Amino acid sequence: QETATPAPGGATPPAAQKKLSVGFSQVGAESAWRTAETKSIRGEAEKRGVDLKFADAQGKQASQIQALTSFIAQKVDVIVLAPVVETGWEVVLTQAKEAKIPVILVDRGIKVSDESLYTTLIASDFVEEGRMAAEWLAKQTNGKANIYELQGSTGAAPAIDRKKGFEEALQKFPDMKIVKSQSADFTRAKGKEVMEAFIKSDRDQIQAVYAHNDDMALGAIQALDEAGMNPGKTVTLISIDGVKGAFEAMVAGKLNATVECNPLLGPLVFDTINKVRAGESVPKFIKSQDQLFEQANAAQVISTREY
Amino acid sequence: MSTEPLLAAKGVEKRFPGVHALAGVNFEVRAGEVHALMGQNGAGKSTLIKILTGVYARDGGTITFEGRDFRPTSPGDAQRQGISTTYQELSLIPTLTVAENLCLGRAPRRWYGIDWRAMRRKAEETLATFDLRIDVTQPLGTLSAAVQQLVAIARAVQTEARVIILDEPTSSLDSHETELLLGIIGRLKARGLGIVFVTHFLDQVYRVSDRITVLRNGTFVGTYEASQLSRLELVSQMLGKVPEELEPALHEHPEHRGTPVITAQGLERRGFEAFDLTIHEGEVLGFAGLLGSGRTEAARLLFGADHARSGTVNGSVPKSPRQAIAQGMAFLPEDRKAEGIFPDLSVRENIAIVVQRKLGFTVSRAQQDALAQEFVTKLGIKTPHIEQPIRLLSGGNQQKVILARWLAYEPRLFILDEPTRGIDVGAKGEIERLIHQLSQKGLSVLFISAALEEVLRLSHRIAVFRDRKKVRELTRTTLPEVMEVIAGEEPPHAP
Amino acid sequence: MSFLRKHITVLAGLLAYLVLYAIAAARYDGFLSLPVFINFLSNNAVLGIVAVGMTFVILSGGIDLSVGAVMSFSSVLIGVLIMDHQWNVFAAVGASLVCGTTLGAVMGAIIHKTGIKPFIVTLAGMFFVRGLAFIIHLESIAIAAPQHTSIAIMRVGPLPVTAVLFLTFVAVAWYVAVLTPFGRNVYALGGGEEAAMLMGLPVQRTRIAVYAVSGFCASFAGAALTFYLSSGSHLEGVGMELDAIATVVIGGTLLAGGVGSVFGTLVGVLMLGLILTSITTYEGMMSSGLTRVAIGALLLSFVMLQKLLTRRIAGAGRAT
Amino acid sequence: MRHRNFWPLVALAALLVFNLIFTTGFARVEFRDGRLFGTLVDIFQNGAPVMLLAVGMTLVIALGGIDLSVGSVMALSGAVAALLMTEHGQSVPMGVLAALGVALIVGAINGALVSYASVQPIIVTLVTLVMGRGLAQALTQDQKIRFEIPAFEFIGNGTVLGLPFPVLLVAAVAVAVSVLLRRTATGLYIEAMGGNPQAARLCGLRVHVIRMLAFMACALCAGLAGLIAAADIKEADVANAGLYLELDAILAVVLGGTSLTGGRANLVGSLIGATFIQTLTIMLQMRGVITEHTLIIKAIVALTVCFMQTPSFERMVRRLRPAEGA
Ligand SMILES: Nc1ncnc2c1ncn2[C@@H]1O[C@H](COP(=O)(O)OP(=O)(O)OP(=O)(O)O)[C@@H](O)[C@H]1O
Ligand SMILES: Nc1ncnc2c1ncn2[C@@H]1O[C@H](COP(=O)(O)OP(=O)(O)OP(=O)(O)O)[C@@H](O)[C@H]1O
Ligand SMILES: [Mg+2]
Ligand SMILES: [Mg+2]
Repeated sequence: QETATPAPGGATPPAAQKKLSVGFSQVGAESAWRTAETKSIRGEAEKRGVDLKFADAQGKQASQIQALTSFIAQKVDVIVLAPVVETGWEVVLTQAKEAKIPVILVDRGIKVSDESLYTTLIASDFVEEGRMAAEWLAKQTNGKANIYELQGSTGAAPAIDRKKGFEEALQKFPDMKIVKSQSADFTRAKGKEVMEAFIKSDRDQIQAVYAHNDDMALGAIQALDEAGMNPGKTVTLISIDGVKGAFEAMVAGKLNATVECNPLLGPLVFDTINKVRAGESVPKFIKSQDQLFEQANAAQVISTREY
Repeated sequence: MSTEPLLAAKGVEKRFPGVHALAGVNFEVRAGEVHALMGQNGAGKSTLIKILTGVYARDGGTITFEGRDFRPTSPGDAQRQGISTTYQELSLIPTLTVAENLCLGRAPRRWYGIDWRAMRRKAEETLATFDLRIDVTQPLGTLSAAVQQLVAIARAVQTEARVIILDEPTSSLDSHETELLLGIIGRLKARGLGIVFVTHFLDQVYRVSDRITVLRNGTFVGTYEASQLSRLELVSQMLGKVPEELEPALHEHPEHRGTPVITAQGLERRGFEAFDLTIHEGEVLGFAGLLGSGRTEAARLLFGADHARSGTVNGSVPKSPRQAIAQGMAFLPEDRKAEGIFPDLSVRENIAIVVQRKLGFTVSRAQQDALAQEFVTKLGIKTPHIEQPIRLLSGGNQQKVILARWLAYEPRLFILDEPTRGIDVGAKGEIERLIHQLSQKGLSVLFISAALEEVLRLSHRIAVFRDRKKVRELTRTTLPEVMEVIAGEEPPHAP
Repeated sequence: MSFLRKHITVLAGLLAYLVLYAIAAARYDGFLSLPVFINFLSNNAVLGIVAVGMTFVILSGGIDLSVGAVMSFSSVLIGVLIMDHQWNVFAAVGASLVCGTTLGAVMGAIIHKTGIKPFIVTLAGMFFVRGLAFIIHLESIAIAAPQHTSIAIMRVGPLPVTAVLFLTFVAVAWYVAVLTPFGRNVYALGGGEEAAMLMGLPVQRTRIAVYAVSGFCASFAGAALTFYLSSGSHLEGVGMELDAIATVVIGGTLLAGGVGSVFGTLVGVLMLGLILTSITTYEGMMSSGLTRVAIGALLLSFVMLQKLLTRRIAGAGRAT
Repeated sequence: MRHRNFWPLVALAALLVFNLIFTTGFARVEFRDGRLFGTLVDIFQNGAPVMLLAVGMTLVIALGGIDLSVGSVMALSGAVAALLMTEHGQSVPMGVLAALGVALIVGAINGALVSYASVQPIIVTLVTLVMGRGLAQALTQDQKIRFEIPAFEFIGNGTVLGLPFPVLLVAAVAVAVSVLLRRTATGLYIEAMGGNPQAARLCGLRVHVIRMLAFMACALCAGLAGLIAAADIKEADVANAGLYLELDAILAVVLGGTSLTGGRANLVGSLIGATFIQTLTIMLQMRGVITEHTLIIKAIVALTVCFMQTPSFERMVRRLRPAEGA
């Protein structure tokens, strides 16, 4: 059996002499955002002397289900799950429920018929993020803009929800329209490539760019720069996530705003675990603090950015 | 024998890019007749057969089978209608067992599916008629070319067909198996089947055939009663000219010994007894033996193609063909398709591949072109141009290309495993002459052939193999003597 | 030829599997238990069913890259039919099987009729089917229908329904491969296409059937997926074609075709499952990168061990 | 006989003509800030990594092998270069050389396992596909590495005489490989081995060495592609660099007419294939086609182009021609 680093004397969980054991099933390490999340949860576990069993699913749901099954077999106290997709969790979560192991979802919700299968969800609201982005953009452009959208991976929940929220909010602004919308797979390279294609076909009409994550926006900025188009000035860019690179771009005046989607969930997760184990009731959806940053306040926050 | 044709083709046309393979060919076979189809390499024999059996679609002409118009859509279709064929290039599945190759498509069945035990029994029985007693559950690909050929023949003759077509069935068989096959052909003929027989061995043609059709360059020359066509006439019809006289026994001085070129000592591998061998400059050494006696195996050991358990060649352990080639050896394998040709490469590249080592790292097209052109002319290789992929050449011409590949390299010892396999009379004579010339110039040749007369005619010395063991070396010998040694019917001797 | 010699790669694979399983059992608590093993069967059932179909394709000398997409498509289709159109579960599964089989057959027909290489046809098929799946439903879809759930939680003895399906597929496929003329024709086709044609075997029919079988298996795997996950998922199929090919090939089937067996595929599937599970969940490595390195290293050591054992046993076999 | 690149070229030309007429902005090429600028340039610039992969892949496929690990090698080489230049303060040439060195090592491992251990290429390179990216992730601790090193960025973004540097790099590599294929013995040997490995051994070719060479050349191309990809976005993105590009590369090679069974290399065809794929991608992006449809269009177009190279298409054309005349 694997054991984590020995517990430092510090904060002990209220419930037991025995070390708290937590199983954490992570999706993988496909983005900086996710690595930051993993780091935050691992760091917090170490700090609090929790025995954290970590399973990297390499992006496969089957692996996550196996990980959960083995956590249940190993009788962990709590399961933390960052689900790779929203569906398909009924069976394994029922097992967890039967074994009386509370399940805490992080960063994305799931669709199950029985809400009691998980204890709580700690995450940002993707739809809300999209909405915030749209409203800010409308304000910034006085409700009138040709928008080019860089979508995340086709079929991925954040991509779908961020698009949905954004479009919903745009309803109120008849002069704001999405001219083109293409998937750029959440990556910088693709973001640049797709932006280049947009520039070549619609160069002078591009007034605003909305990217589902910062990486794609950074790629787009590069494309705009190379085309001599002045990102941040003639073209307004807004993206989501709030990674360090985005703040640097804002300080440089190239990115206009980013909606933070905070991956540093560690403290919140373990606080919640403690509450659950102490028998306190917790809300079904704990929204992590999402905040919109603009160029104006970017410089102050940039030093505090960890990822 | 009836005179009504069973299968008749009239004015058949076939064009390939750059080649008019068949131009108005007529051919027919009657019930109870053996009809030989003759012609030089590339004359169009195999192409005609492939058209008769639905492999290729014809570009013109008519074919009737039992009086009705006949347009087979695939070999399977032709088979179902009663025409059973062995093709020139072995058409069996090397990865499947012998038994399955015999029974594929008509395996014995029971309620639960294929009856493997019955299949095995059936296969053993079928092969027994060819005096072949082998483990039928081994993959076919592990067996020698000759055995594979027998299996293919057995497959063709065991079906309920009315016409049986055999395209060069005897090319790698030795006399015993050939005898058996000719016997079987006789029995089939007596049962009233029509048999089409392609071979380059004139003896066999005259032994069994009733009529002979000759093709030349894709054109129809004529159909003759075998009894009314002399050998000389036949050959001149095929070549389109009166052939030069074949030299008789080439070697008047069998004791001829130059300095040793290759000396092998104690070469051995699992199940193959250690043997010594010395080949001298300018000498032709023949290997004789029955099917499976180990001639090919011995040659491969010498060449480093198979791993020897112990023993040396010219003082060093043979490690790889590369090393052997560096020592001046060349090797023409018996299985052309599996080990000889590079199917997609052009004739030029197939010829240049070995000698390129000598020509240097950078390729000069002009040099390769000249080389290829030279050998195409010298060996009479029939190809539209030297850039033709070799797989599109006829079997015999492929063989000549491989010969050219090694001749270009100018080796000191040329190991020829069945070099005349599938080669027409004219070319066979040329190859024999070539071997003779080479040996005169000081090149040594190791010559393996299923045709004993050929071995005898060419060799200064003959090594006889039996049961994967070298049993004797003979000089100044005669056919009966060699046959006795091969059969193992003479008392043991001191080497 | 002895049984040993004939089935040497599969036996060596099995042996190597046992060795690695033993090592894992010694290393992790509770690894050596029936429930854990059954978990292996059910967790890898979807991949396994796909791989069974892939075995036929590879045996015939072809390749099918569309399986992952077809599997996803079929699971999403079942989800849509059940959830959005209130179909009966069996009708939905039936419809997806018809679609999958047809897609496979069409690809087979294109391969045979046009002579385009299977790699390309099925790669195009993969793109096509994936696009189709997104069109019928953009997101993965949760399936919550009582009838469907009751099947999903069904067990036969200790075995969950997916594991039963997998084992059934292996058994049936073994029967088809070894005891039916179709199965033997597949081997012949892989051993030499031209020869098979010249021998008069039904090459066209066999080839189209092989891809239809693969499509059938893939869509059936999609159905199994819906029972396993209670959802139709776009994600699970991504990259599955490579996993399926890998399991078939490490099971001893030659990529060139003609040689191999369905049991080898079973061993291959179990092996891949063992490697992934032990590394990603039991070992609990802290770095995603090292996890991958370990997976690769284990896979390689399995293949090498299998080679070594094959050589050993083959040597021993010849001596006796 | 038509030239073997005839139909791939026709397909590419048709696609280009379609775009020049119907896709707005496609035809525009300007000269700005000392560089050419326009979609036609983008096709080559963005397509450079896939073109490089296709060039290397052509060698391996002609040899009768396949290399699935190229995408991972890209990630690895980008990561190594970025790490050395940022965290270890090495110079740009050092970073580049080390990255290419690592790529060569992966290629050598591939070749050695295929050749000396006779494991099937697809398995070997699948293992290196998994391990290569894993190693890159482990080296970078799952982080993206950003950098601002103009000298290095030149590899992805620089221009020489107005032409993008990656394009020149591809051209140089392609010329080198085509000389290797057509003007040296090694090229002949590679094709021979793909056609009939047994015969190649009997002809005294150093089969192991040649296999190693081909796999190493392929990995080297992948390493270069990885450098371009990283330099282009000023970031080594281990998780995404080169992801699934092996399939694009193989597709390009096959679209170009090289048979997957080996035996013949068609380098120009592979380049045409890669250009075709990139043109199609950019066209779909410019026209704002949604992903679902993109997938389906790609499928149909790829099939059509391959169909154009088959004998059955040739027969169809021949049958149609008299009809046209009438
Ligand atoms: N598929 C093909 N494509 C192009 N040319 C071909 C093809 N098949 C045969 N040919 C050519 O047609 C001619 C006749 O070949 P065929 O194989 O029928 O000769 P053959 O009489 O059987 O000769 P051999 O005695 O050498 O077997 C040859 O010139 C050959 O190169
Ligand atoms: N690698 C091998 N391992 C075991 N037995 C072998 C091997 N290679 C050949 N044999 C067997 O050795 C015997 C000798 O085969 P070989 O091919 O050398 O015979 P041959 O004299 O050339 O006859 P032919 O070519 O006419 O069949 C055959 O029975 C063959 O099955
Ligand atoms: Mg012939
Ligand atoms: Mg022999």
